[in-house]
Amino acid sequence: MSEPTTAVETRVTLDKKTLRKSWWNWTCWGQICYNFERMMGQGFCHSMIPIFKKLYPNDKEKRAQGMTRHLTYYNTENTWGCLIPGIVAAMEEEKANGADVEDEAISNIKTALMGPIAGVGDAVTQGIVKVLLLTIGIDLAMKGNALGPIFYVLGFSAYALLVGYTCYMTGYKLGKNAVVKILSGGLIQEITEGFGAMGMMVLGGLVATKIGVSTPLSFALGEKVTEVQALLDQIMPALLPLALFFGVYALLRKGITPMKVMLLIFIAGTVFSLLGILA
Amino acid sequence: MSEPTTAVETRVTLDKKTLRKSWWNWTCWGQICYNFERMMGQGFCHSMIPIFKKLYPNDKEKRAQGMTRHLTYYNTENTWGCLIPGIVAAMEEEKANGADVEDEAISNIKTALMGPIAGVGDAVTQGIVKVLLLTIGIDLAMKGNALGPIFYVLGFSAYALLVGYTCYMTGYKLGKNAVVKILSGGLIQEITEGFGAMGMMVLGGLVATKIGVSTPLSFALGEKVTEVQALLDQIMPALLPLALFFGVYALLRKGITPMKVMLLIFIAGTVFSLLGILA
Amino acid sequence: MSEPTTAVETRVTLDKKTLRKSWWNWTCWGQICYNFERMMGQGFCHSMIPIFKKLYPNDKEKRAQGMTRHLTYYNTENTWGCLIPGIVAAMEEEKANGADVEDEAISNIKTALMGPIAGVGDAVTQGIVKVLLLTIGIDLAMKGNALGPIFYVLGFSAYALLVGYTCYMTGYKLGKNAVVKILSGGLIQEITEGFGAMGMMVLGGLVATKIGVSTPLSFALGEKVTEVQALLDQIMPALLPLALFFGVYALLRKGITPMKVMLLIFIAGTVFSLLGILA
Amino acid sequence: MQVLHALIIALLTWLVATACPMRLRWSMYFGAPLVSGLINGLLLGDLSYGLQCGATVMMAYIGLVAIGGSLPSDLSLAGYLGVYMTMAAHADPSVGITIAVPLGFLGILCSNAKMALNPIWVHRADRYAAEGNDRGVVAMNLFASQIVPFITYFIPAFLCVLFGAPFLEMLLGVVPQQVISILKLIGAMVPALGLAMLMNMMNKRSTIPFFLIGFVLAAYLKLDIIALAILGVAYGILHLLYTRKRGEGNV
Amino acid sequence: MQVLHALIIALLTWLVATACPMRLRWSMYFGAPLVSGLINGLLLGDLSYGLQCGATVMMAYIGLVAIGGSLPSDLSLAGYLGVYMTMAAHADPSVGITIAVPLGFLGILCSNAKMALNPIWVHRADRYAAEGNDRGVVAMNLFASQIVPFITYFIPAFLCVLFGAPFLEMLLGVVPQQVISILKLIGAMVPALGLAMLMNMMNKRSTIPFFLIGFVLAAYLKLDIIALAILGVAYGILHLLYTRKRGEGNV
Amino acid sequence: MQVLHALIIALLTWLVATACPMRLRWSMYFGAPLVSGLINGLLLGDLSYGLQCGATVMMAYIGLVAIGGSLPSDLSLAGYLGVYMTMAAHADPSVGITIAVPLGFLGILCSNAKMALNPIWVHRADRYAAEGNDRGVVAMNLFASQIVPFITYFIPAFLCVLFGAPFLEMLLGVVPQQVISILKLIGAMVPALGLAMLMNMMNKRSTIPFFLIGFVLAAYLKLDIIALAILGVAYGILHLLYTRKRGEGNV
Ligand SMILES: OC[C@H]1O[C@H](O)[C@@H](O)[C@@H](O)[C@@H]1O
Ligand SMILES: OC[C@H]1O[C@H](O)[C@@H](O)[C@@H](O)[C@@H]1O
Ligand SMILES: OC[C@H]1O[C@H](O)[C@@H](O)[C@@H](O)[C@@H]1O
Repeated sequence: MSEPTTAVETRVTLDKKTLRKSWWNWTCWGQICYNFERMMGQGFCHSMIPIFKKLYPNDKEKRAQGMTRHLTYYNTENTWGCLIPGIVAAMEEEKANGADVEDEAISNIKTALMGPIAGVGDAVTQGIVKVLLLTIGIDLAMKGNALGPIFYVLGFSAYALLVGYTCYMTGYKLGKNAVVKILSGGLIQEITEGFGAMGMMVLGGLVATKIGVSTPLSFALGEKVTEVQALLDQIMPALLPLALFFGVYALLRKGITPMKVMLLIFIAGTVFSLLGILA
Repeated sequence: MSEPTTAVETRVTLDKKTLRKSWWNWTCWGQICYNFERMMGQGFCHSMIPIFKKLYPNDKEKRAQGMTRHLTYYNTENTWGCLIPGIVAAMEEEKANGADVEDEAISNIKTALMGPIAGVGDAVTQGIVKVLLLTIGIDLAMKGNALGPIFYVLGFSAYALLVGYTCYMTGYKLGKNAVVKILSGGLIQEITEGFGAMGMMVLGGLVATKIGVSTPLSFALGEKVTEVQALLDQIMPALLPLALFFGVYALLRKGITPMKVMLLIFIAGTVFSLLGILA
Repeated sequence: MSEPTTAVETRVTLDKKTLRKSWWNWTCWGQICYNFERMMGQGFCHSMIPIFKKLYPNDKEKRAQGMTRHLTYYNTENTWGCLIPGIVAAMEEEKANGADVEDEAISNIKTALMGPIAGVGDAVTQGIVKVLLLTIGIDLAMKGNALGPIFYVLGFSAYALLVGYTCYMTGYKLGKNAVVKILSGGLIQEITEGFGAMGMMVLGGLVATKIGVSTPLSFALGEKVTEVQALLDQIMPALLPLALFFGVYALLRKGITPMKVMLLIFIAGTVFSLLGILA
Repeated sequence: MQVLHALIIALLTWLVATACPMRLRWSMYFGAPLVSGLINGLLLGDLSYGLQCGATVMMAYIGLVAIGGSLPSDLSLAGYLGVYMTMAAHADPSVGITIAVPLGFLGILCSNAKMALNPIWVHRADRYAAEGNDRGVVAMNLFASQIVPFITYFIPAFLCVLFGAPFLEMLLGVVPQQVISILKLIGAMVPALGLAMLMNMMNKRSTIPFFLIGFVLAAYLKLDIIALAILGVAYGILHLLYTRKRGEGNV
Repeated sequence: MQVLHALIIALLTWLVATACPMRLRWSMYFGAPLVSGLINGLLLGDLSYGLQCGATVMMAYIGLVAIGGSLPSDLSLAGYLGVYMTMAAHADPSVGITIAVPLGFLGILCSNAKMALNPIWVHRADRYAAEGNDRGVVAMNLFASQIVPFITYFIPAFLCVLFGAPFLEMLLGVVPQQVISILKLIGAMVPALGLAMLMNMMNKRSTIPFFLIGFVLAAYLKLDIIALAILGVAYGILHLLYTRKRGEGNV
Repeated sequence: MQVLHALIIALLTWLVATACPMRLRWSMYFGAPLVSGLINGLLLGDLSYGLQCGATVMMAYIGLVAIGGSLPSDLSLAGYLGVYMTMAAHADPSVGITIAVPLGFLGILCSNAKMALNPIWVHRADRYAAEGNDRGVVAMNLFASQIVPFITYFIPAFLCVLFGAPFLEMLLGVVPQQVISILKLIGAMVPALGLAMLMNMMNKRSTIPFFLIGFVLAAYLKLDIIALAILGVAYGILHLLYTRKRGEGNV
């Protein structure tokens, strides 16, 4: 700012082509190496590679730092989640041009947004759009119309590409304009609060409906047989799913890795199934 | 304020009689020249005429300005809406006595309040009071009791007169006491926020229940007949009414006049009915 | 603070034993002299006696003042309500040690907290815990298992003792740490707002379900018989209970004593029952 | 005698539809079939039959709401003329609805004609106001405004009653069934305009969420208006509390 | 033997109604019929029959709540005496309710007598407190308070068990059916007092909206207490968050 | 010919499960049975039968959600292989579900094997990144990641198609019914992990109340996801409005 002349000389801007490449990488290969340790972290890094190539064409060291910076834990919904690499691209651009963007700020944005956006995105993409398109597709196919599956695949792809592309580019613009605001915390705060509330609401609904655990236990004393599940339902519907959810959540909070939790679920599932306690 | 002696000399106050006349004009003739361009605007102006006669007995010019000021677009529920001419009467009085009440402030109050009060008022008057009184009236009439209709007409009139009169006078007092507050925006803000929330809630409910549009479409491929309406209901109940509502709302937002929208509805209704798409 | 040496010399601290005694008195004898005038006031005073004996071993006058201070109107749920004597114990300790704790502050805390805590506590203790334990107890007893009643009594007692003890001690700690905060009003404000919202919500639900008043009236004109209760239900479910509730509430607000209201209920119940208006 | 009856019914139809004092108008309008049952019962000398007819037709309209000036059906014609025609035909009360309903839909045309043409007088009133001529303004409001409605409400109602069923049949005969279906659909669509105008008038963006909440509660959980109004009061107060400026302190 | 039995039941009725430690009292009170089934089963030597009777009567009272000291029905009399009388008559467990319920309603009188007369001892306690006489205060609380309940609970229960069904019938015979209906209605009305006292104590105007929300959710959507409590926690936290002073920062 | 068919199905199963571009993958994955019905219909020359089978199996999975990487059932195996096996057996479309569902549960194993072993490549990528070797990073992401899935998805699918029903029966025979039940339970439990991870990621304490509200609305009042999403938007906006800093002014 104080030395605009030199700054102008060296300023690197991300062109449309680079942004498109980055988006494309994300949208194609973001989840290909999905794993319990970093989830989509490697995919996110992959999507940033074109950005770093453009920003630091001659600085291998900087590229290395950048890639390492983005190989961390990351997970979100894929479509609406395109917003995040878009914002990050803008921040990396600012950073490369000398703005005071700390690594932490970038990582904070990612961490703050990935949860709420996953909540909202999963609800919309899997809960609404997918179900609607499938309903129509199945209806057509049932009647012997080959357009059913085709309509579904094309429709869903179109949705994913359009929303994803728009979100990436919107994210980039948002990042460019609001980088100061974002850094000062105001905007992330607001977005995460608003999206967070919505995401949490849907999450509560998903817990109540998508964890299909129940107990086949019943006990008979004399002639009358009592189903334990019926007793539980009287207390509260979806009590077991809620309990399981909070159990797993507590484990995660304690720092147990998802990988280990998955193992525990395998063990618990096996034991409870064999004992006839859960089904 | 700085010259109290002269001010006191010329101060004109609205007496009970004038206020009653103004209320009466409103409550009788507020909607008699109802029209798409200004809705109840002319009626509102009519209700202000006694006020101006009192405030500017010898100043035709001021009366002319006043009437013109209130011939603008205006629409609200009639009963609870009496609050607004009451408040406005107080503001006109202040203005006539030299207070710094700009035309804009008066028009702002009207615009800010008419919507929320219509929402709340319609819900209470048409949605609750009317339905309750009618229920009883019908019940009596069904049993051959001539008191049925009489009870209904008297009951509803009593409600309208009592609530209306009280609201007008309350409005006037509110305006007198709070004219400063109102001008500073605090009170309008609060009323529109609070009433607005309630009105909007009821409005959402009315959209879901009072727009009776559905589709008679169905398609059969092979032997199975699918009702399109059933499909839509699965997606969301009252989907067509909601869509129609937002369509019309979008038109209004674009500045299309209600008159033209009505015309469009006539055309669309004709076309969709003939094509068998809607019913 | 400015003269720590002397302060330390004379500082009296409440030891665990005293606190336990106070809690025990409350939890055993808090409601034994229950009455319309002061409700649990005498019980509360009883629970404070060990505290005063400890704080003012040689000052009868102070003990007398203390006891009088706590013979006032008091009523709350017994279990969660242990929080309040806990907090008050801490405040009395501060007061005895010279802190500037006015009588009013102490009485404010009691008044502010007793309502919300009763609301929440009644919902949890009577609405949830009791019902759950009874469901299981009845189930067992129905099958001839003597453990049913035993399980229920032990379970409920364990709940009451554990929650009550914890609440008392938590209250004491809260009071010790936060005595300044409490005095400044922040904490009470927050607790009463939060608990108040929850308590009120449950209260609304209890009004809708636990006041079992309905009308057996019906009228027949010609052949058709109309049940008045059915008409009322169409207007709003639980309309009579709501009306009765607000009636009683209005009486209390007007300062009519609970005793007199109870008398009124006896009279009204008798009259309405004999006239066949309510049942 | 028949002329007198025709005059009474036609007057009522017209006055209640547009001309008489708003407050009275409202009760007479929203309860038109009920009131008509009483009046026609008295005029035709069979009160109990009249009340039956009126109450029966009324039931079809108990939930009708006129919001933002949008009428899903014209109750004045449906009520005053419809109930009369039913009784003149000595039809069963339940038949009343089949006569009243198409009349109500035709009435949408009458009402909209008025709404569309009245701006003529408003513009005149503009001129009078600018001149400070308050009598002119009042005259436009009270009298000029009645020209169109007199033609669209009074005249057909008068002729129908005078010439009876044949005339009505002719009238309805001119209008094919298809038109009635169209008008019925329009009647179902028209409340969208009133509601949208209302929404447009409530121009605070911050209250839009409550629209969504109200919609879900009514559409999914079938809460009625009373329940929504209670919740509306509750949420409204909270909204006020949460959005009011801090400085003013808490309640 | 019968005297012993009468003593045990009468003691239980009295102690649980008012005298024994609050905590124990609560479980023994809210579960009175259940507990009574066990005890009478043991005393009468037919445990399984006792449990049946107790559990059956208990079911009628599972939803009873005593709020703000307002009893819709006295569970102590209904439970301890009611279940005993049922078993003494060798009646079917399902008959137990018809015996227990009127006793519960009569119990409202006993409970209210206590509530009305106890202020006598409170005023004495005031005097003792002013004198710094803590023993006096304690004596009022523990012992004086039991005089009325002893008369209204212990004595009738004792006599009923001792002289059996005839005595109970006489007792209930004195009380015509009409009185039971009246007491039943009073029992239904009384919770309004407790709830209103609670509302009166929650003197923050800002939380009234939640009352309305809770009412609608329970009355229209039939949500039970557990659901309301969960929603209450949720709304309570939000309310706290939205009304807390800005300065303290967000959570 | 059979080899070609086996190749196509095995490739699809593998690619859709893990390898092909995410966007395409998603539609092909969540709609696997439907798509499989079309493809196998074409390959086996009975399009209408294929569509029937695909649509029927699809219905069982219409509500499946994969959240936080947690699969309640593997749709790729269930869809591509399951529908093929059904058609190869000329079974009724409704039988398809009984074939597809156990395959879907077995698929949980394949998916979790990948998730568990892929960290190997991530650690290599760490090293390459530190060296600034972006080709290495890309290679790990695109190719190394496919080793495990190729073994767990491609090979069994290929063999099943090639050797047909006997092989599948052998395969499923090796796996006793009990294992299928276990996997079914695991499939029902696993979404808890995904949802908990999501909750863990949304680490704002201030939004937890909305979780409770959503839970009650879905569990007690049976609101579906669309309704919750609408309410979520409404509450989300209000939450934003109520918690935003005062200074910025109201909307
Ligand atoms: O909606 C407000 C208001 O609009 C118009 O004036 C009429 O339809 C009234 O019935 C209604 O109350
Ligand atoms: O309502 C608070 C409280 O009031 C009284 O003390 C009793 O009825 C208790 O059962 C109740 O918990
Ligand atoms: O929950 C966010 C996200 O998690 C994983 O990436 C997958 O399960 C996706 O389907 C999901 O959208």
